[in-house]
Amino acid sequence: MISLPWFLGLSAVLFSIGTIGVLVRRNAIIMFMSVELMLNAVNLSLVAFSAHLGDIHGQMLVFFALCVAAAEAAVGLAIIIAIYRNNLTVDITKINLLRW
Amino acid sequence: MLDSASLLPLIIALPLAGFLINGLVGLLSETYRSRKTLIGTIGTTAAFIPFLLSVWVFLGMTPDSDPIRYHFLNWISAGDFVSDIAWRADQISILWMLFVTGIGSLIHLYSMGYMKEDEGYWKFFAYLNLFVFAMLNLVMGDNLLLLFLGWEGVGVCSYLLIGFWYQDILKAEAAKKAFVYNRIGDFAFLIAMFLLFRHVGSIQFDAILAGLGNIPADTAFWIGLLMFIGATGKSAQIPLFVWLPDAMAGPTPVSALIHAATMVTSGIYLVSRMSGLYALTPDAMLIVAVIGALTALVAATIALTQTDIKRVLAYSTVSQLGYMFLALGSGAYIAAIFHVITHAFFKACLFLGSGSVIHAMHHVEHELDHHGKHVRFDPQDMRNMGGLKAHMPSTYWTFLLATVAIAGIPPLAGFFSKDEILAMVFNAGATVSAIYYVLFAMALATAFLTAFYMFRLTYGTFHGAFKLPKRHPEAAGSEKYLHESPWTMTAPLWILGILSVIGGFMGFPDFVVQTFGNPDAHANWLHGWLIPNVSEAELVLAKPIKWGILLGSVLIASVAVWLANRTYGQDKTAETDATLQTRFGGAYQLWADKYRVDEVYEATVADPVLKLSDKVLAVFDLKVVDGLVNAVAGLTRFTGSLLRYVQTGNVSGYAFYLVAGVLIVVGLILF
Amino acid sequence: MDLTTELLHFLPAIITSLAGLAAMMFAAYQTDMRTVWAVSTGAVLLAFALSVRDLLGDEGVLFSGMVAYGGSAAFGSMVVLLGTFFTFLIARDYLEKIRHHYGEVYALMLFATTGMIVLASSTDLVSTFVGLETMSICLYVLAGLVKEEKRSIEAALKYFLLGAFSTGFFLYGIALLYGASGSTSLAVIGAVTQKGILYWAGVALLLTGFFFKISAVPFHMWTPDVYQGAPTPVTAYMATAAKTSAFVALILILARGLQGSVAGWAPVFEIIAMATMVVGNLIALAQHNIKRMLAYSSIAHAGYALVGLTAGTFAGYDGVLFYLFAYTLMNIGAFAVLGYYETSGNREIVNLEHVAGLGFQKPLMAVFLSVFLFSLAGMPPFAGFAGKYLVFAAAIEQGYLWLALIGVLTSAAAAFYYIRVMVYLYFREPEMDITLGEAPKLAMAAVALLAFLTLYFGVNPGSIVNLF
Amino acid sequence: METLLNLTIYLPLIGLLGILLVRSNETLVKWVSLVTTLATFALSVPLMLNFDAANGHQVQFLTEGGRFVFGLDIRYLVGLDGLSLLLFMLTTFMGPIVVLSAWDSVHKHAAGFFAMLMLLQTGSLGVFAALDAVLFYVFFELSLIPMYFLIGIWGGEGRIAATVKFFVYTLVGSLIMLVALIYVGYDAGVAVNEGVFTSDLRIWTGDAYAIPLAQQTALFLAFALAFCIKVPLFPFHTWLPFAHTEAPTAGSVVLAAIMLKMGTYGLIRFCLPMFPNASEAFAPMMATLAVIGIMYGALVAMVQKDVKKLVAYSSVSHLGFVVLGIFAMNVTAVQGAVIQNINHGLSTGALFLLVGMIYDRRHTRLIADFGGIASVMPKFAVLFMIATFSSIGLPGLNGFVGEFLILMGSFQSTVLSNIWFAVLGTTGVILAAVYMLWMVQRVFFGEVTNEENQVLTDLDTREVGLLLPVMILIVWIGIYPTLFTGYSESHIHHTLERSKAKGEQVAAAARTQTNPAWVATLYGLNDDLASK
Repeated sequence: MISLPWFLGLSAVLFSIGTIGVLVRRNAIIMFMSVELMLNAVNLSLVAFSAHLGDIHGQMLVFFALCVAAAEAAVGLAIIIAIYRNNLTVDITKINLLRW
Repeated sequence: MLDSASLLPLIIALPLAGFLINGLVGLLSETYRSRKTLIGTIGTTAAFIPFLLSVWVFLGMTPDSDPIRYHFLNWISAGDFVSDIAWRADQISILWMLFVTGIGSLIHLYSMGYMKEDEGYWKFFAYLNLFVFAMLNLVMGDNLLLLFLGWEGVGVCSYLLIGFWYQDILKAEAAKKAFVYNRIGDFAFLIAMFLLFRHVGSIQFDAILAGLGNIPADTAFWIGLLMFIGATGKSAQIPLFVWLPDAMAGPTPVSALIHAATMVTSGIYLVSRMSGLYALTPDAMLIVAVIGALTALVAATIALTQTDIKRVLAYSTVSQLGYMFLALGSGAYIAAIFHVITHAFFKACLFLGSGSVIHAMHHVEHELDHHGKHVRFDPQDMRNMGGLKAHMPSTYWTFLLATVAIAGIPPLAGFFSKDEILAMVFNAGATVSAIYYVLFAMALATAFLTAFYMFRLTYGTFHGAFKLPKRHPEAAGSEKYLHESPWTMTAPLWILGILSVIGGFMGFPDFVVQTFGNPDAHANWLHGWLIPNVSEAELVLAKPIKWGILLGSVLIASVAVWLANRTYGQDKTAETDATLQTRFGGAYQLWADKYRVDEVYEATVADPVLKLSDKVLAVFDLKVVDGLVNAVAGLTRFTGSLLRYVQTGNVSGYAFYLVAGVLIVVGLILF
Repeated sequence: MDLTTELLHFLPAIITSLAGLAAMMFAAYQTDMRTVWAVSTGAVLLAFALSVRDLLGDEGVLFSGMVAYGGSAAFGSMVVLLGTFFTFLIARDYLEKIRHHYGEVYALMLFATTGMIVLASSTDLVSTFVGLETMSICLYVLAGLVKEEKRSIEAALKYFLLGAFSTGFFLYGIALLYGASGSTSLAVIGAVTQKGILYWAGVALLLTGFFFKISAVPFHMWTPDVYQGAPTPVTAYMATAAKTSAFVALILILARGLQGSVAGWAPVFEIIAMATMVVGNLIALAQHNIKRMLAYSSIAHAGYALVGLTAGTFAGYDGVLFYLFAYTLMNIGAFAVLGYYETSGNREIVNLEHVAGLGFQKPLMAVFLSVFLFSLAGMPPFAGFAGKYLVFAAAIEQGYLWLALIGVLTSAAAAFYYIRVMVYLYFREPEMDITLGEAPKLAMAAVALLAFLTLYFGVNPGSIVNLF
Repeated sequence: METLLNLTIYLPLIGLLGILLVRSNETLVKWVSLVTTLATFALSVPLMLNFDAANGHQVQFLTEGGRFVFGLDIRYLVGLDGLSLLLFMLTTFMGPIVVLSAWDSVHKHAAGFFAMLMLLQTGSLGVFAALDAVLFYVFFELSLIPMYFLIGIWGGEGRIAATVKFFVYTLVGSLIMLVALIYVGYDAGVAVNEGVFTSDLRIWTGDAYAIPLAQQTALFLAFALAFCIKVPLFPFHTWLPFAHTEAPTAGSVVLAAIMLKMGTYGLIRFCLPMFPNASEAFAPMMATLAVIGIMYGALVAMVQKDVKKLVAYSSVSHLGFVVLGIFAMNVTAVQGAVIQNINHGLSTGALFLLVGMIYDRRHTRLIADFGGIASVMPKFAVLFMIATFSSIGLPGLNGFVGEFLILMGSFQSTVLSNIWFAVLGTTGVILAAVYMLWMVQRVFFGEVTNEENQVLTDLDTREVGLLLPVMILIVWIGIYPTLFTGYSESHIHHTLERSKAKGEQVAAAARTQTNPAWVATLYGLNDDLASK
């Protein structure tokens, strides 16, 4: 039986990886993937908590989170495609008409 | 029997009415302005009726009758400060009322002739009435504040009248100068008033006299000094005397009325009003006396060198006023007031005479123009004159009488007043402090100079030959254009001339009578009239000394006249001036340059202040005070324009800040 | 409480969502978008009326404590719906002008509105999360509405990436709180007694999620770009309705879930509020693009609202609620006039220089704009002043004098850039010959109404404040 | 009467609506605004006549509205007392004059111009009538908006910088005051209003409520700052010359005659009764600034080349007198300050009107461009001279009464306890004569050098007509000020007495507990103890 801290630790690590991914990568799609990773990391800890507490709400929230992630994926990819159509690149450092 | 009290408002109101009628109607209606006789008549009556009323009031008074009071309205009252508009006629003020209105109306009459040709005629009479109104408030005011109202009022009138021909910027300049110098005096006057109120709790004259006890000695000194400084402004004493000679820019009747007879004596009025206060502080009195004596001497020396006929008279006025202050400083209030009156007579006469001369010279100028000879000369410069006595006898004789009077030749008016002053100064030397002996000497010197330069003036103007043709060849034969002035001008001359002959007898020295007749007779009417109302110094001199002083002053005057006759008679004015110049050299130059006082003030006060304001303060205001404000605003905007560049437009940058924010928040909450 | 009454209480959200579906259907089959517009607007109006009724009624919770009704929740929904309504009024003509008048726009806005209502009335972190995301996802799309326009789509991308990113933290916060309290219900969370590291970390992350949505410094970076890039009506919508709902949700969470630990979070709010007011206003000073300037100003306004929250008292919350209400009125108004200028000029009008001298060309619009700007600057007698007054008062009552002082000083600086717009409108001579077309009746009416309300609630704020 | 008062305040707004209705027709616009302002004045006269001067310290014609916001005691409270009545009347009195002054000179967007004047009128009237601090603040700020546009749209060359500076500068001050105001509101609420925030001035200045020393200091400074910027007191005056110079005539007149008075009014209304100890402790500082202002303003005025700027700086000097009077804190001086408020409004207002008239003719205000005007425009010259003499404080005209009372009072003041304030202040009397008469001399006297001035036409009936009432008042107040001071006398008396009592009570309370060192030194608690 693996105790709660291990799950939390893992999810924290995954979350951090996701965060760093967002910070260091320049490709919009990769950044988005990292965000997904963060969300799933959170899901992990949610499930862990839920199991630990023997309470169903956590897992319920996970399902919502998954749906939201899916929806975001749909919208996000669409936006990224539109960006590519306009700029022929998805490198976000090149996309800075709006600034200052 | 008319109740005198109810006359006071009338005396005040009439000149004001005259001012309003002539001023407003004249301002609004062209046609009215051309009705000069009407305007003149209104103006003159507005001054003359008050004179009659004053006489009436005067007749109703006795030396120890209570002041007649009329309370018009409660003027200012705030907290514990209260001041009414209320007029009083007492033994002191009635004298001023009489000669202000009397001489005033004479000069109004004179002006009807003198200003005939001027298009500002209506304005002139309006101003004159306004002046009479203000002057009456000055002398009739029942409290210091109303006195101050008149005080400033006459200042404004003098401003308006000096600058009467304002198209000439120099005249306007002179007007401003007069006002500003007066304001400097008023500054001191105000402070004195504040101090007085602080200790007495009122500015009503009787209350002040009653409360004099509460004033500590040193404060009394300061009040006395400050009031005197105020007086030096109005009465053109050192150090504020420089405005009066320039004030001659005004029309001559103005010089006669305001700058010789009445306004300039208000300083003496103020001090004698406050005689009770000055009695508390001998130091202040000494200062008054010293300043007076100095002014008298200094002005006399300057007068000696002037060639402008009116300037000579102006400096002589300053010098005579100095005499009066010397008297005040010696506790001789009565003598001072006596001299004020006699001086009003003969100096007014002299000024009007000079006006008549200038009038004639102007006429010559016009006639020459008329005959196609355009000669430009200064009609006031006595070097262009001479020999006028033949052409304008009335002017000459009256002028001569006044000159003799001012020279102090018995039995004319000037002699008595001057002699009384000398006696009192000597008396002060004996009783108060030896310094007064020095002042006495200065006074004698002044007496000598006065007689001397006055006869210089008379000779230069009326005797010898008409010098204009000599100086301007194309003006040859112009003397035929000289003529006597109209009766409106000569009549006042004669009246004043006669007054300067007989005026002295109102103060005929007691001791003279006592020597020859009844040993305790009282011939000095004025003395009897005023003695209950001023804190006059005791005259302790022995009869012989009095006689000595009397004869001495007569001697000095006669010597001066004889000397003047020898040097200036027979047309030797220019030569004598030249010889004097060589004789006294630097000193003479200094006199001619009026001791360069104006220049000194210019350099030490006016210029520095202007420079300070212009180069320092005005810049400081824009650069520093406002600069700071702008700096704050600028800094804010600058910070903003820097901060905006944090917004690079790069998403990962944003994400970075976001994470940083998260860490900060978490950190703040956890630790 | 039986289901039907619960549903009745929840009617505003239901109506908007159904209307959203309907709009989508119409958009698919209908060619005339104006009918779509009419239907959606009608629906919003109806929902608005219901939320007002709800506001006047009693308070309570629905669906076993998932969402609240009445009170501040109802007020939140009311303001949101008001914002949506006015957005619709100005959107139609704007979108027609730029030829992007799709029915989907209304559908998306209605869905977003639904999300906002849920968010603004949620008393359970689950519903908070769902509402927030429903709102956000729709807004991502709306921001990129004009997909040919580089700026618009760039705005969408930035908004999306950062939004999703912050969602991660937000969700993590929820998870930790859940772990710490054993429940997602605010009631339970509020009752937590032993507050360990999990709890506080959860609170912190949860707040960051909100700070992002209300664009508080330093989570504000997306705001200027997105506001500038998005089509003006959408910007207005985001700046008002979205922000309001987020604030109301935050208030619900603070009041119901975290009131016990004020001492813990108040300092954070204090600092964030300070930073937000200063940064927002200072950068706005340096802007020449009016829309971007308003974006920064909206950041600053979030700062002022945060001052009210910092107080951590109900007076403060009420103050914030009124502030949001006032802010919605004047900000939509300002954006509406801006949108009119953008679309009706014979050449593009985006910078201050462009509006030079326009004040006298279309006087009425300019006057209204001035009203909104003065109100934004917090000048009496407009609603903006009353709002500022209430939040500052709450802060001062709690002794946050320095915060209030910085608040007023920054708003003095703010006054500078607001009145600068009027300097150009009225005081400068026109630099380039710009002629404005007639104002669309509808937008005109909307603006006039907004101006009136701005004035009315400035003179008589009590009429609304006394409701909650 | 209450209704009449409210009507007076809001009538201009009705007029504003009227103007908007007829905005296309300029003449109609003018007439509407003229009628409105005249009616406003007419309505206000009965107020003055029915005002019970003997009880001037009590609020009269009081309207007491309900709370604006639930839970905060902010009410609609308007009424008049001895202090506000005079300024209220001055405002209504200047209304028609201002409108007439713009009759022929404003054609660009006339409707807007007069609408702004109307708004300004209501704002100013509200400021003086408000008896609730928040309400006061609202009107205080409201009056900024129209002035901002008046200067900005109808002003001169540098109008934009001038108006922005005016707006932001005064706003900074009043916003800081707002914080202090809210603080006092809660403090008073806790102290005397069952913990409910209150901004009722009667409570604030009442005997029941007193502010401890430490708070008084900060609050006094906050309030004083706002008002000193408005007055403006040196060194916060720099916005004034620009605003005055750039503003259109009507603007400068209202600015000088009414808006600046809001500052001095506020000082008397708030600072003296609410912060007695602080006012007393800071009186020397304020008086110093005031005296600096008097001399500094005069000296800078002396070297101005623009007539309007000169008059503007003279305002700095004159208002220095007012502030000096206020902080002398005795009846004489404060009465002087009150009446000087009116006087400055009249004389400086008149001067700005006159400058405006010559500007309309010559389109320049530079002294150098004139000279010898007196011979071309006699009526103009006469009126200008009267205004000048009034402004340099000639006895018999209004200016003297105020200045004299202020100086006399501050000389006797126990609070300032140093005659030098008054003495130095009195130098202003000299300087005023110098700069005004020098300007007059250069503008009016001498030959007409510039032939452009030869053709100037003298004032027409309208111009003389609008100046005449001012001139009449100038003389009237000069000769019979008692009529006017009578209204404020009892109010000033009570204010000073009560604040003195309150101050002693606060100080006594402070002595019983330990205070921070700076408080003890600032309010001289220790030396008092030593003397006891």
